[in-house]
Amino acid sequence: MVPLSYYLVLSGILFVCGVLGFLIKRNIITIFMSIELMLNGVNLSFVAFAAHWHALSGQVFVFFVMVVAAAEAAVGLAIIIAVYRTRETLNVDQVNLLKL
Amino acid sequence: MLPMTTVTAFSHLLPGLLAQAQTFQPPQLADYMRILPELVLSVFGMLIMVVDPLLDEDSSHQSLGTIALIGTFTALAATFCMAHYPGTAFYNMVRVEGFSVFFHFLVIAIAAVAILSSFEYLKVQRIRAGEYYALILLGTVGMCLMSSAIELVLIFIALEISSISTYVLAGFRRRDASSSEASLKYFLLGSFATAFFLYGVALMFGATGSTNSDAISQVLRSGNVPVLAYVATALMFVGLGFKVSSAPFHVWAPDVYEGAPAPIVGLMSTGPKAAAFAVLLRVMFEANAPGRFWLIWVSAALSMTLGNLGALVQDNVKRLLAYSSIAHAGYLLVAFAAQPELGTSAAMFYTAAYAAMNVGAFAVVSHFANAGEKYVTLDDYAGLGRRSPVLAATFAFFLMSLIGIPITGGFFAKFYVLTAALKSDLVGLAIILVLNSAVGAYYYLRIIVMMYMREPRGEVPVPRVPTAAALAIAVCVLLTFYFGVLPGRVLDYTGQSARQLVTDTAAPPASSAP
Amino acid sequence: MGSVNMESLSPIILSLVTFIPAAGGLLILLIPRRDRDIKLFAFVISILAFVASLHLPVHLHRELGPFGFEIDKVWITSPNIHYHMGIDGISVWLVVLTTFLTPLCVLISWASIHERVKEFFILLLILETALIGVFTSLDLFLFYFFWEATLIPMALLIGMYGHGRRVYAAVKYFLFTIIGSMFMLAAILWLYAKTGSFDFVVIQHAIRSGSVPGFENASLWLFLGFFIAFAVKVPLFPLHTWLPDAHVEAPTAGSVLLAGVLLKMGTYGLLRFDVGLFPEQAHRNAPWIMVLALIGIIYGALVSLVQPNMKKLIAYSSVSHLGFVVLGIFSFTTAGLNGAVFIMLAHGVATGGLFMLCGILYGRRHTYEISEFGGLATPMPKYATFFLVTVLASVGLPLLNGFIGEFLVLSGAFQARPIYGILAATGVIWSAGYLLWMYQRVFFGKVTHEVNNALLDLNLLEKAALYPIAIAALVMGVAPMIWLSAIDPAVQAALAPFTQLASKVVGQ
Amino acid sequence: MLHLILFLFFGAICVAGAVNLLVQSHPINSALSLVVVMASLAAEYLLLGAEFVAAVQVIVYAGAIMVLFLITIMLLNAGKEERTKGSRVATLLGVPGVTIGAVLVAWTLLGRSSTTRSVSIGALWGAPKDIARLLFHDFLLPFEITSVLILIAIMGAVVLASKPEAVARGPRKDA
Amino acid sequence: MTPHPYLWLVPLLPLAGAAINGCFGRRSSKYVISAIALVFCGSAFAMALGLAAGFSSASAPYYCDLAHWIRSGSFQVDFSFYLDQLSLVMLLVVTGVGFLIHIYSVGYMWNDDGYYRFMSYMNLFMFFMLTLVLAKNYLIMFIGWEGVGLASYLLIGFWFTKDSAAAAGKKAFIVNRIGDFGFLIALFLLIKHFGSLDFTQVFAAVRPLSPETTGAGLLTAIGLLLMVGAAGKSAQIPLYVWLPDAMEGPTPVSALIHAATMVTAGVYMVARSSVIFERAPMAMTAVAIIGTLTALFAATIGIAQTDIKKVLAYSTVSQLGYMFMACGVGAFSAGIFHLMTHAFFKGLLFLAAGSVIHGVSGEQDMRKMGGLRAYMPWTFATMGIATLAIAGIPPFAGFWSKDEILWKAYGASPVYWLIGVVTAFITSFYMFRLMYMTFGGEYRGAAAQEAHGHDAHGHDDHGHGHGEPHESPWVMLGPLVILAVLSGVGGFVGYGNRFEHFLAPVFQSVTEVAQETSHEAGGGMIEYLLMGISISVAGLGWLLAYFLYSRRPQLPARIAASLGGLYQAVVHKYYMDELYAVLFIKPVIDGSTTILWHGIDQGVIDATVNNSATAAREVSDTVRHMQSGNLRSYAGWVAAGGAVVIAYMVWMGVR
Repeated sequence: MVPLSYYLVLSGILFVCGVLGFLIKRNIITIFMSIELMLNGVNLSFVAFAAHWHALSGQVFVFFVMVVAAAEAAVGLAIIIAVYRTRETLNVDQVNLLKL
Repeated sequence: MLPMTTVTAFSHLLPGLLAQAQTFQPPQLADYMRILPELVLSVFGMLIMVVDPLLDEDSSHQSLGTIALIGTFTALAATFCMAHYPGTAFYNMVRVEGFSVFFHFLVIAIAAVAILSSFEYLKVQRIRAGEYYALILLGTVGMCLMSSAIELVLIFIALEISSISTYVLAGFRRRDASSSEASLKYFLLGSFATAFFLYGVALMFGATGSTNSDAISQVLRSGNVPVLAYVATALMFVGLGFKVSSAPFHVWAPDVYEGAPAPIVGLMSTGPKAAAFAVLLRVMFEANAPGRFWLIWVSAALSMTLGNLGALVQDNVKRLLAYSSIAHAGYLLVAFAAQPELGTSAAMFYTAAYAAMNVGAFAVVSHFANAGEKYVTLDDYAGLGRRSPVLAATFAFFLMSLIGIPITGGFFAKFYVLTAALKSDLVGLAIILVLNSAVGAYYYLRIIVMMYMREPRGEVPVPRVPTAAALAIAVCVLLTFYFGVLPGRVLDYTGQSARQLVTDTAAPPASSAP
Repeated sequence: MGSVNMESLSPIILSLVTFIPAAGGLLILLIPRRDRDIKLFAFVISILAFVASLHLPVHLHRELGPFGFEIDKVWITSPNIHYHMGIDGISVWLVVLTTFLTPLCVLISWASIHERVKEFFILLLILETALIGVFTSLDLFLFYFFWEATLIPMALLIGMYGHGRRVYAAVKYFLFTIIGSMFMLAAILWLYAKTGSFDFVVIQHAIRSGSVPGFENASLWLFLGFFIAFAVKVPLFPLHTWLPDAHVEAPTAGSVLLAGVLLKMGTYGLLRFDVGLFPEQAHRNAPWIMVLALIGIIYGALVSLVQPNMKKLIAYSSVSHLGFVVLGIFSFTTAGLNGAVFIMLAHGVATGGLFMLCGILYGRRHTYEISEFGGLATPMPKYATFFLVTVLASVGLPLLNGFIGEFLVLSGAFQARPIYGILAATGVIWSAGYLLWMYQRVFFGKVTHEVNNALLDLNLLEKAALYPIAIAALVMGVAPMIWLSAIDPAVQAALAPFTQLASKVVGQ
Repeated sequence: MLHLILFLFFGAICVAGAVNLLVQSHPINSALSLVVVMASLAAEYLLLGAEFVAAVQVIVYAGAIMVLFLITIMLLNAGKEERTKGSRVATLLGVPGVTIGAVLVAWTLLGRSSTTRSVSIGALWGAPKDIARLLFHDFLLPFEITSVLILIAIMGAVVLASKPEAVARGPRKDA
Repeated sequence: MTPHPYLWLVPLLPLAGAAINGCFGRRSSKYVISAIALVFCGSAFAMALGLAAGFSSASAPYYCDLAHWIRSGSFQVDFSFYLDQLSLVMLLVVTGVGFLIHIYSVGYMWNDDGYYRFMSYMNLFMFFMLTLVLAKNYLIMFIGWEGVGLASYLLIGFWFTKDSAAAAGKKAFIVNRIGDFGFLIALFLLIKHFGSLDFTQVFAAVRPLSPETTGAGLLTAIGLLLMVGAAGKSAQIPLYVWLPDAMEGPTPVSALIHAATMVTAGVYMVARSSVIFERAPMAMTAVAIIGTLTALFAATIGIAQTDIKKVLAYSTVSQLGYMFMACGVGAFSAGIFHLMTHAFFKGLLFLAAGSVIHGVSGEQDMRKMGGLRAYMPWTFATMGIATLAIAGIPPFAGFWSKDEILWKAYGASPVYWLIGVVTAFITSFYMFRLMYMTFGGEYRGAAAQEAHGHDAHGHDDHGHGHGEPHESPWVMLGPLVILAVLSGVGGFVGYGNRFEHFLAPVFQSVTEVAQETSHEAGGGMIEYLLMGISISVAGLGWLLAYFLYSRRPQLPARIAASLGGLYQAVVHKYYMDELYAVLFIKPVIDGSTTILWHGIDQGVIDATVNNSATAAREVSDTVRHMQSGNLRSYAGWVAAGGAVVIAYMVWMGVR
């Protein structure tokens, strides 16, 4: 028997890893992956809470999150391509035309 | 694309599924009436995409824009229809009430004006019109849903719809590196924030076992609020705070506003923001989120201060207005710290007034920006009062409204917020607001000073104002003026809906579809 | 027949007077850009407003009720905002002063405004409406509305038609005032939040009957909130530094209205709202406010003494003069208040006149530096005469308008606090010093700069603008009863709470 | 016990994958680590009894989305990450902030919440049928609205990824 | 109290003249201008004579209420006029002497470009002076008070292209204002304590009060303050400095305003307020001391002056000191008596001096005159009479009044008398010095004339030729003669205390006091002894002057050289102007510039404003740098903000 909170902590760890990835990674694609990681962490929470409340809606949410993630991925990667076209770099530290 | 969407949209009519779902009551006409504006907008959005390939590049701007405009007007009409069907729909997913009708109306009107002000802009900037208008319309669907959704998941999806469409729209000036950079920043940070929001939703679900705002509010009102709910509120606040660009989650706004196409900035600084505020109102007031007071207090104070201070030294008008919008988000948040009923009413009015003046201001900016948005610095506005008196006068009018000078909507907006704050004994916040508006006056004044008190620079062209843009600006002027002189009716309406919103949730949740 | 017409006019006359100029301003929008037509039209409109405004003092019932010509209509329901206007013996003259000065401003701007003429006169007329509105509003919200509405046209007049550092001056003016008025707004809103009304009379009654919750604790802050807004406008030391800059840079008409009327908004506000709503706080805070006023009187005079720039000199003299007004108001004596109101009017006429005269000179030489002139009485004797009359009025020579107010204020202040009265009375010496010295340097002696020999004396238009000033200065000095008979009852009414206050103190 | 071991096993893989994502400097490696995370998460879902979710996780996430990522990486020919020092805020403010936040949340989740309930292995209850019932009835509207979302995403991707006629190159900060 | 319906006409007639000439004079002929000025001024004089003829002490005082002027609450001031014995005397003096000087001016100013202006100003002055004299309350008096100041300002600065004239006008106005300041405060005290400024009401309220013999009370304060006002107008220490400078104005102005009428207003005011002063012994003493000192002080300066008008100016100051002394010792009627005679002889002196100046083409320096007796005998004769009068040689007018004062002063304190006598000696000396330097010896001006040129004295030579000195026209000599007659016989008015008795109703109780003191002093014997002494000192002064300036004209220079610094000090008027400049004017100007304007206004207030603006911009710049443009930084902000929010919320939840 595993306490539900373990799952939650795991999801939290994933989420935090995602956040950290966003903060420390320089490659835009990797950063984007970090976001996916965060979403995955959230998904785990949903599923765990679904189990906790025994409410299936929690699982349904996960599908929606996946759809959103997919949509985001499509748009996001397109944006990354667009940026790469204009800037020819994937290093986020060099994408700083707009500032101050 | 069209067939697929149609299939999904009407999937419940498929016989196989019907057989399985026969124990369930299918959605009825009233349910559809309650999402009529969304339906209309989606249909017109798809219509544009269908028509787009049939038209050649040159003539498409005008006709597609007209279709989009008709779409928004139809949606406005639909909103009127919708208003006659108060209540929840689709199994407690959305609720039509004064509050949501108000925001529907507002968001659609914003979209309409944004479309109007885009007519010429698209041509000048050589932007493809089909996707542009379609994205605006479909994005509006998301914004509309945000205001009426009472289910966190639906809110999340609606939020994503509006966000993704604006991410894309922000990058539409594709010849310009700054535009795609804006798009990227907006997208990455937006997704980042969305993840926070989503995590908050998950925790709220965990804390209350439901994602319906009514249900949540009931649980939270029953006392003994779990700590998890607090954390959930915090996370949701981070996500929503990002969307409304309140400090310290405002960092994206200046960059994105600077890079994005001007009409889109007008749209996204008001439309999604208004919708996000609607969500925030729902989450904070209707769902009765715990421990929100100081959170909002500090965030409001920070937003006002950082926004105004940041704007002081800006030389790019778009960027300046971006900072200003941060500050205005702060003013708006002051209302959130007030008593629910007063605060909601004041916040609703504020969003409307702010939308009118800010969209108008950006309409002027986008008209004046010229190809490649070359002329957006303060110096380019020198002597505008002499070269283009009418345009300058309207811009000055919007700026005065943003300052909060009487007879403009901005004044009453600020005024109601202050009243609400003072009635709730938020003297400290009121004073911060007052001081900030004084500081804020300075940088708006800089633009006015530039326009009227400096000699014009020769090389900056002043294009003739096309009809569509003129119309857009005129509408904004009239509305700003209307809000500034006769705010009574609007305010009655917002007051009523606010009361409804607050008392409704205090009572047991309304029963689902009639 | 005529009287019947007059009676039927009474309910709308205030709105009429207030909005004639603005309506005229909007009509100017429609006039094609022919400068002469625009100027003529603006002049006709402003004269019309003046004539209409004369109805007010003539028909004001001096005994009946606190306010005359009241009009009270609901404007916005849900914050309870009324279109509530009315005047008493104090405000009626300020309205007339405004309408009196505006046509003169039009005349004086006739020759000096060449560019953006249309905008200029539109702004001027809108400014007039806003100014009148300030004095006629009885709804705090309406008052605030007009108060703020004066801000923009004035700032634009300075910024668009001013001289060298006009932008700095306009921005400084704008920021000083708006920062001040924000505090007032907060105070107004607090009152609204607690009483549910913006109506001056209602709030005043609520406060006096003690039915405002939390008023005891808040009254000081409310008083200060109003006070800051008004003190900036007056301007009271040390918030006065916007004034010299604004004046020096402003176009003549702007200066005239700025000194003539805009500053009075501050003192009027102090009298009507700060003192009217918070008599107890006013009484409690009077000592330091009077000290500030005193500093203003002496300080303004001393700084004025050493100004090398005519307009700046007059601007600082305004600081000094307005100090008298504040001193009079916070003396809470009949004489003090009467005098304060009278100085407001007299200063409007005299200083307005001085600014017009400066503007005329500027139009010929494009400088205000005193050292650029000298011996002007030789080439322009008429001009010198008008200048002298105005200077003497400003100095406070008996039988000219400056004296009456100064005398009353000083005697009032002396009755209240002798030492203040004595110190303030030194202002009498200083004002003679700086103005006469300036007059000597500008007009007397031999012509020191060759160009000045060729200066033209006054033309017909300028004389038309200056005669009313001179005549008004004389009439006000000789027959102040015309004004005082209306002011006095209003002042007595305003002082009523203070006599109660005094008796309460004695009772304790 | 088995449950715990399995949980810990997959959890460890999951965390290891996440950490590896952070550590790896080549995006391909990161992407592959993400696949590992997702796959192990699918296993965790199964442990929680959500069979359909687990399946979809593998198909959609690990299958579809990650492929998209990989394609992009290939397309753009992304190289190794340069360790540029563009932001002090992120490291000095962000990382400690996140750490504190994480600790607080974890502490809340572990200690204070009412989520002490546990799940048992093998109790699969998220059957496709039940989920479908929910999805096409209670969540009908979100489901339908998702189509709009997808439409937007498709459109956006098409617009943004298509090649504009002329691209104005922004100045590059450094090579 | 008898109402008199036409009293107001007296002051208003000259005002009408002033207005007519002021408005239309520019385009009128000089004859019309003269006619208007003289008719309106003369009719005022005629009315005054009529009033005097109809005056009966029984029905006096007369009054005339014209209109309300100011009303504020219960406090009220009306335009109302008042005629009693005192004002009748003043009225006659002012209109009479004024009218004569008007006539004289016609001749003197005829060739000036601003003739109409001059006549208008003169009429204006008459209006204000008559208002001052006929006022029924202090505030109307104050109108006249300030008004004569204005007229004086305008007339001193009449030749405004001359910088010194313009400066002198301003100086006169401002110094007078300092005095007015005291006057005003006195009025405020009156208002505060008596609620009125009306003479009758105030005096009625004051009369029952007992004299404040111990310490300073209300009446003392009022008295002292009134004295400050009077000192300003009547050029007493320390406010006398403006009067000598005022000689920059045309000579008729000096005669009318700065000798005969305006400067005596202070004395009139003190006399008018006798009811108050009488109950404020300390104030009386102060008046006496100031008057005595001024008399002596100014006289000593007069010794060394070489400008003919300056000598007369200091002499005026000195004589005013006498009048003050008289008032100070309670001899108000003596003061008024001297005021009257002084108006005659000092007016005459100035007019004669004007005639001299006129005759020698604008020269005012006595060292360049001499021997004029031959050229202008009428002038010499009349001026001689005036000199005898001022020196106190019997039976000329000055003797009577001066002797009266000295006698009364002796009654109060022998010290006053002693100083008075010394002053009389000095007066006699410098006046005869003036006579000898001007009319005696040889004409010294011819040589200087060529070198000196035309323009040094601007307008004052009004276009006459450069030739020999010559006698003035009859339009100027006429007034001289009339005044000479008055100076000769005017003193007999006071013979046998008739003058005193006439004024007695005004100074009722005071005369009693005075009589008491005269009894204490010991009666007739001493009176004649004192009279003898004063006559003899006057004679001594004459002799000394004769010796020094007629017999041994080289001697004064040697004496002056031997006195060295002292002489220089006297020549430079004891450096009083310089002292005032260093003590007051410079500190005020410099202080205002450096401390107030540059220091506080720009250095503190504006700097605070500007600095806070700069500071705001700097803060703004800092805030701007939050916006580094780096995505990861932004995420850092969001994450950190999020962490804070979470931390707070957890704390809220746990709490």
